[in-house]
Amino acid sequence: MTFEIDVGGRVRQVSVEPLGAADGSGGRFRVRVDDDVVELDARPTDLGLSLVTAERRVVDAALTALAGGDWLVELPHVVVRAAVDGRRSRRAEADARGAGQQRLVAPMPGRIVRVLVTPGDQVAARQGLVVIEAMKMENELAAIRPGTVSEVAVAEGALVEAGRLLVVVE
Amino acid sequence: MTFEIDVGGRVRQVSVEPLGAADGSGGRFRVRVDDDVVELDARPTDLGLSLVTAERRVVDAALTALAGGDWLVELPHVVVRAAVDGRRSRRAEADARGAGQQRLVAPMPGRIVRVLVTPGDQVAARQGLVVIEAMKMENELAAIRPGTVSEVAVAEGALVEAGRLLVVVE
Amino acid sequence: MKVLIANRGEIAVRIIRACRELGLGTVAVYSDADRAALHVRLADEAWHIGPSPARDSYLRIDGLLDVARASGATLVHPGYGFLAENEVFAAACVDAGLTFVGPTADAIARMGSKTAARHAAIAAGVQVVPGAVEPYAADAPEAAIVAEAERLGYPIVVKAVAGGGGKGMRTVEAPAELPAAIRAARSEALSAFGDAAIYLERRLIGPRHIEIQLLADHHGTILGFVERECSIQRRHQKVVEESPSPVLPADTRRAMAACAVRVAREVGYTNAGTIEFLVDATGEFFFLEMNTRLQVEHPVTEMVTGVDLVQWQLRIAQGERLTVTPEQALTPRGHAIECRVYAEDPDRQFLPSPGLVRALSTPAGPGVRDDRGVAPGFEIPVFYDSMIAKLVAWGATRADAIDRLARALNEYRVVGVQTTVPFFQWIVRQPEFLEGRFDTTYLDRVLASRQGQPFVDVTDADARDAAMAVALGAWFRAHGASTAGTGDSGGAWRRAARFEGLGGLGS
Amino acid sequence: MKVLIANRGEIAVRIIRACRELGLGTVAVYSDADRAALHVRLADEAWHIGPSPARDSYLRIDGLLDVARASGATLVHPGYGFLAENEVFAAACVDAGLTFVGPTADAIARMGSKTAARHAAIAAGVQVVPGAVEPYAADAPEAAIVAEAERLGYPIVVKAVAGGGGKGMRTVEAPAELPAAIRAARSEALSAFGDAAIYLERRLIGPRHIEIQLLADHHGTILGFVERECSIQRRHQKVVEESPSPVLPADTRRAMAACAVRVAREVGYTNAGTIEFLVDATGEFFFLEMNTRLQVEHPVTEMVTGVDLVQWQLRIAQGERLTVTPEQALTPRGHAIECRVYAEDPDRQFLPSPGLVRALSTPAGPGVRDDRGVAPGFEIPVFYDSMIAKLVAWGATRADAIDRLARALNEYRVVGVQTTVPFFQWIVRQPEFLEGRFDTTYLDRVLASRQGQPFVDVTDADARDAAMAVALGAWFRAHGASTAGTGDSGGAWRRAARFEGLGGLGS
Repeated sequence: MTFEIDVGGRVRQVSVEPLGAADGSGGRFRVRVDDDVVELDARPTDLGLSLVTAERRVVDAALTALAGGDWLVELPHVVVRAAVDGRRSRRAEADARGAGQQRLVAPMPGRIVRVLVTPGDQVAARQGLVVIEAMKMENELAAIRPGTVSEVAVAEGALVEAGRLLVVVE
Repeated sequence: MTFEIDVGGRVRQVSVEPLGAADGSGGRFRVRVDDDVVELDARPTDLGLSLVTAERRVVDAALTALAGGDWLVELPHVVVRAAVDGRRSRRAEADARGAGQQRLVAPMPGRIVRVLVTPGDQVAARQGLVVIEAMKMENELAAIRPGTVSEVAVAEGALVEAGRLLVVVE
Repeated sequence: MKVLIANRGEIAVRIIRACRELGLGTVAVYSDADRAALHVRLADEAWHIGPSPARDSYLRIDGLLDVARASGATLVHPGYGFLAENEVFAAACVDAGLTFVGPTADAIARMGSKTAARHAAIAAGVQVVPGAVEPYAADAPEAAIVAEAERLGYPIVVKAVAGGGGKGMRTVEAPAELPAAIRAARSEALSAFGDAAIYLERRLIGPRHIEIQLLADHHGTILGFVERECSIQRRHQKVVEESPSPVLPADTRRAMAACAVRVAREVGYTNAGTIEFLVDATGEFFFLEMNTRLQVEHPVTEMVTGVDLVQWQLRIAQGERLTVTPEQALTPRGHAIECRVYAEDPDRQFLPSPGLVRALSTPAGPGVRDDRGVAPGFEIPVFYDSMIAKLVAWGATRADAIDRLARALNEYRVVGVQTTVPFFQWIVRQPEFLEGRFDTTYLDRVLASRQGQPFVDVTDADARDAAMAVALGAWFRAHGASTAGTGDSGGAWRRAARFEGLGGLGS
Repeated sequence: MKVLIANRGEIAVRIIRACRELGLGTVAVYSDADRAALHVRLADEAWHIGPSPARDSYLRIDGLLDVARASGATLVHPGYGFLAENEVFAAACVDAGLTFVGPTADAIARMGSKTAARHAAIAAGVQVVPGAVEPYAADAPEAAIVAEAERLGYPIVVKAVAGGGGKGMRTVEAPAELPAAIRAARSEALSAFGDAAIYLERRLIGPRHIEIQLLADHHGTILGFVERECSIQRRHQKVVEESPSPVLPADTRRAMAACAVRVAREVGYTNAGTIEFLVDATGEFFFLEMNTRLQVEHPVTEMVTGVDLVQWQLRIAQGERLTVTPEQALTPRGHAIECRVYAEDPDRQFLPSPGLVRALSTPAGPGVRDDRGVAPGFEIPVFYDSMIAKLVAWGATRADAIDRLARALNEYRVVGVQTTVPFFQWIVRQPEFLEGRFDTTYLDRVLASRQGQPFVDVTDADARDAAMAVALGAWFRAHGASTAGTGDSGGAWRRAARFEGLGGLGS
C-alpha cells in the first residue's frame, strides 16, 4: 500500500509492504519513504503503534485518526499532525497558500462574548476577530493573514455550535 | 433479553430491558433479578461497565468474558466469577457435584517437575498430584475430592501444553 | 459517615481518595455530561443533579442540599471552583444541619471581597499591594476610576472584587487602555461571579506570586506551611506551581508564614486556606488576597511536607485538633513541581480541545503523582474548566524534580484530544525556568514574543517517523487491527472528530 | 552515554526512568515474547536477543555483550534476577570494557555463596544464623547431612548455597522429612542456579526477616539505610515489604545498619546491596545473607528516605561520590508498604495466570507509587516470573500507609488475567498485619489454616451486583458496544481464553 503523507507541508510518498508473517497483530515491514527503503518491526499497542527500526531505534507512537484524513502522532517528545493521501490539513493549506478567503468557523460549541470587527475592517495577521467562551475560558479567534472583513455572521451573546461560520475575511 | 447467571452455585434469572433511549452507548435499563425488578443506569467503560442503581449506589465493574460462558467481574473490593446461561463453571460444577471422575489438565504451558502419585493410589481431597513449573514457580496441582488414581498421563520432566491431560482420579 | 462531594473532575477524585483513606463514605454528584466521569465511577454513591451547564447542576445549591438530605451525607466538601467560595452555599449547608468542609460563611464572605480582605490584612499589620482601598460598584463612573489610576501610577491592575483564577482581571500599561480594561473586567466578573464590582492595584515591578498554605482547627491552632511559588501564569492563570520557591530565603518564608497566620487569625479562619502574596524584585512581600478553600496546587505542599491537606480538611471539620507541628509544616523535604494538564492545544493559542479520550497513558514510577479526573473512554465536556489532570514530580532538589518532570512528561500520552503537555515539555527546557528567573509577567511575555511559533520543534527525523507511523497505522486499520487511535467507536468518537476537522480557520 | 538494561518487566522500566532522569540513553533488550513489552516501548533503543525462554535470551551473556558492543552502550545494569548475581556476567562486562552497574565480580562470587558469605559476616564480627559452616556438594551423602541436622536440632532449614528468592529452600520440622527436603532443594537449586550445593541452618523461633539496604561508592563511603521489614512471605518469597519495620527499636536499627556496613566493608563491596538479617523473638539479629544487587523492594526505602537508589547505582558506577548523609539514610519520614502484584490466582493456590491484559487501571493520587511492567494489550508470557507490578503506598504513619494501601488496592483493575490484588485486600484487613504481629512463618501458616477458603468474601449483594453486571455486559455485547472485557481481539485473546477455560481440574 502506498500513501502520500504530508507533515508540515512536506509530502512524502510512503509505501508499506509486510514481510513474512506480518499481519494485523504486527511483524516486520519494508517501508519506503520517498527514495529510502527501511525495514522495521511494527506492532499495534493500546495507544497506537510501537516501531523498532533497523537501527533498533524505538518509536512508540500514539495515533489519533482525525476527520478529513488528518492524523495526530504523539511521539515521546513531540506531537506531529499529518495528513494522508493528498488531503493536506486545512490549516496547513491556509498557512501555506498565503492568500484567498479565510472563513472563521467556531472550533467548538460556545458563546460569542465579543465580536471585534465589522464588515469592511482591514485586519492584520493574528488580529483578533471574535472572542468565544468555552470551557470557562474566553478564547480569541484570530485572522491568519491580513485582509478585509467581508462578512460577520454572528452577534455577541450568540450560542454557536462547532463549525458555525463566524467571520469571513477576503 | 434474559440470562441465567450462576454465581457460586446459585443461579439467578436476570432479564435486561432497555428504557427510553438506551443503546450500545448506555442509558437506563430495567433489570429483573429473579423476582426483584430494579431500574438502573448502565454505561460501558474502558474496563467494563459503570452502573448506578436506583438507590444511587455505584457499581463500577471490570468485566472479562472468559471462554465457555464464564465471566470474571471485578468490583472494587471483590472479584466474582459468574457463568451465563446454564454453562456453570466447570470448577463450581466439580466442587458442587462432589463425585465422579476428576480429569486434571495442565492449566498453562509448563514443565512437569514431579509426579506425586501412581495409578491405584488413594488420594485425599487437596492432596497434590503433580507439580508443574511455569512462570519460574513450582505449582502443585491437587485433587478436589478423594478418589483413586486411575491414570497418570505424564512423566516427570515432560513439557506440556495448556489443556494436556495429566492425571485421572476416579 | 458520608461526605457529599460538591464538585467534579480531578478534585472530586482527590477528595474521594481522602475520604476512603479516612473510612468515610463518598457521595458524588454529576451532570448529564459527567455520568461516566471518573469521580462518579470511584464514588460509593452518585446522584444526578441536572443538565450539563454548571449553573443547572454543580452550581445549584438547592439540588446539592437535596442530595445531602436524601443520601444521608453529613459533611459537604466543595473542592475548588463552583461553590467553594460561595458564602451562601456554606451558610445553606450549616442551616441544613450539614458540616461544610471549609471556613465559616462569614470568613468566606469577608475574604471573598478582595477589598474587605485587604482591610483585614492591614488590620493584622500585614503590608498589602498598594492600590485603591475601596471598590468601585458596577455603575461607578469610569472617570473616578481613571483618576484614581492616575494617582496610583501605571502600570496598574484592574481586578474584580469577587475575583479569582485570573478572571475579571486586566493589566493596564497606559491610560489609553484603561476604559477598555475596565469594561472587560466588569463584563467578565459579572459573568463569572455575578458581581461586576472592581478595584485597582498598582502593578509591582518583577512581581512573583508566592503563597502560604494554612490549616486552622477549631481549637485555635493555625499553621502556616512552606511557600508555594506560582509565578508561571498564563493570562493570570497558574500553569506551573512549585514548593519551595526557588528564590525565597528561609527567614522570608518564616516571616511570610507568620503574616499569613496573623491574617487568618484576624478573621477567625478555620479549615484550609491560602494567603497569596506578591513579592517584588527587592524581596519585599505584599498581601494580595486569600483563597478560602483548597487550592488546585495543594499537592506540591503535600509532597514536600508529607502532610495530607485534604484529610486534614475533613478531620478539622469533624472537630479534630491539628497535630502537625510548625516545624513539619515549614521544613520542606526536597522539591515538588506541578503542571496543570489542560485539554487545550498549545499550538493554537491554547484553544480548548474537548472530546473523547480514546486512550490514555499517564506517567508513573518514583516521585510522580498522577492526579487526574479522566479515564479512557470519557468525553471531556465543553461545559467546564479544561483542566483534566495534574502531574506532580518530586525530587531531592529542584534540578532533580525538573529532570523527573521532564521524564514524566515524555511518558504522557492522551489519544483523542490535545493537551498542554507539549507546552510543559517546552517550558522545562527554558533557561529562565531552569534558573528560577521569572515573575508573573514572564510567561505572557515569552508567549507573546513567540508569535505563535509552535512549542514542538518537529525535526525532519520526527516528521519522517510520523509519516511512517501514519502509513503503518493506515495499513493496520486496513487489515482489521484496532489500535487505540485507529478504530472507530460510534457517536462519541464521531463528535470528537467533527471538532477536529472543523477546528480554527477553514479556508 | 548509553546504558544497556539487561532485564525486562517492571525493573527494566524502573531503570529506564532513572536513566532518563540522569540524561543517560537507554538500550533495552527483548525476547520473542517481549517485543511489545512496556520496557521496550519506553526505551530509546530495543534489541532482540532471542527466543522466549530466558536461557535463550535474558540469560545469554554473549548476546547481551553483542548488543552492548553494537549499540555503543558503556554501562550495563542487570536489574534483579536473571544475571544480576552472576559473577561470570559481571566479569565478562568488565572484560568487554563495560561498566557493570553493581559490585565487582569477586564480591558477587563471594557473597553469592551463602556459606562464604557467612564466613565474611563472621570475619566482620557479625552474628550469623546458627548452622553448618561448610556446604554440602551435590554428591555429598545424605547421611552426613542428616547427622549434622541432628546436631543442630530441629526445625532446620535446607538452603541452596547459590540460592535466592526462596528457591532451593525447604523448612524441615522433623527428621523424617529431611531426605525429601534435601532432594527437593537440590533439584530446585540445580535447575534455578545450575548448582545443587546446599547447607543447613537452624530455624529460629518467631523469626522476622529484616534487611538493611546499602550504598557503597568507590571512594570508601558505605551507607546503611533504615531497615525494611520483609517477613510477609509465601513459600519463602516476599509478598509485602515495608519500611521501617513495625517493631524494630531505633537503637537496634543503628546497630544492624552498622553491622551491615561492616560486612560490606569486609568484602570491599561497592554499589547497591542488601544485607538480610533474621531477628528472633528476643530481638537478637543474625546475618542471613547478602543480595549483591538492587532488591525488588527498594522503593519502600526510596519513599521514606527520599533517596533514589537506582540513580545512585548509576552515579556510583560512574565514579561519583555518595553525598547522602547517614542521617538521611537512617531517618525515615513516614512509612511505606509495597505489594508485589503477581499474575496469579490467589483463590487457586496462587496458580500463575498468564495471558492478555485486556485493560488496566492502576491506582494513582497522593502517596501512591505505581511501578508496573505491563500495559493494556500486552500478553503476560508464561516464561518469566509472574510479578507484573509493584504497588507502594506511603503514609505519615504505618496506619495511614495501610489505609492508603487499602484505598489504592480497591482502585486496581486488571482485566484479562487474575492477580494477587484480592489477596492483598485480604491481608490489609488481618489483625496480625495491622498490629505488626507476624514473622516469616505467619503467612504460610495462615494460608494453610484457610484450607483454600477464598480470599474474597462474596456476599449475596456482591453476587447480585455481579449477576446484573454480567447480564448487562452480555446485553451490550449483543448490541455492538465494545467494553474492554467483552470484545474479541484475535489470537492473543483466544490463547488467554483457552487457559481460563481449561484451568485446573476439568471433570
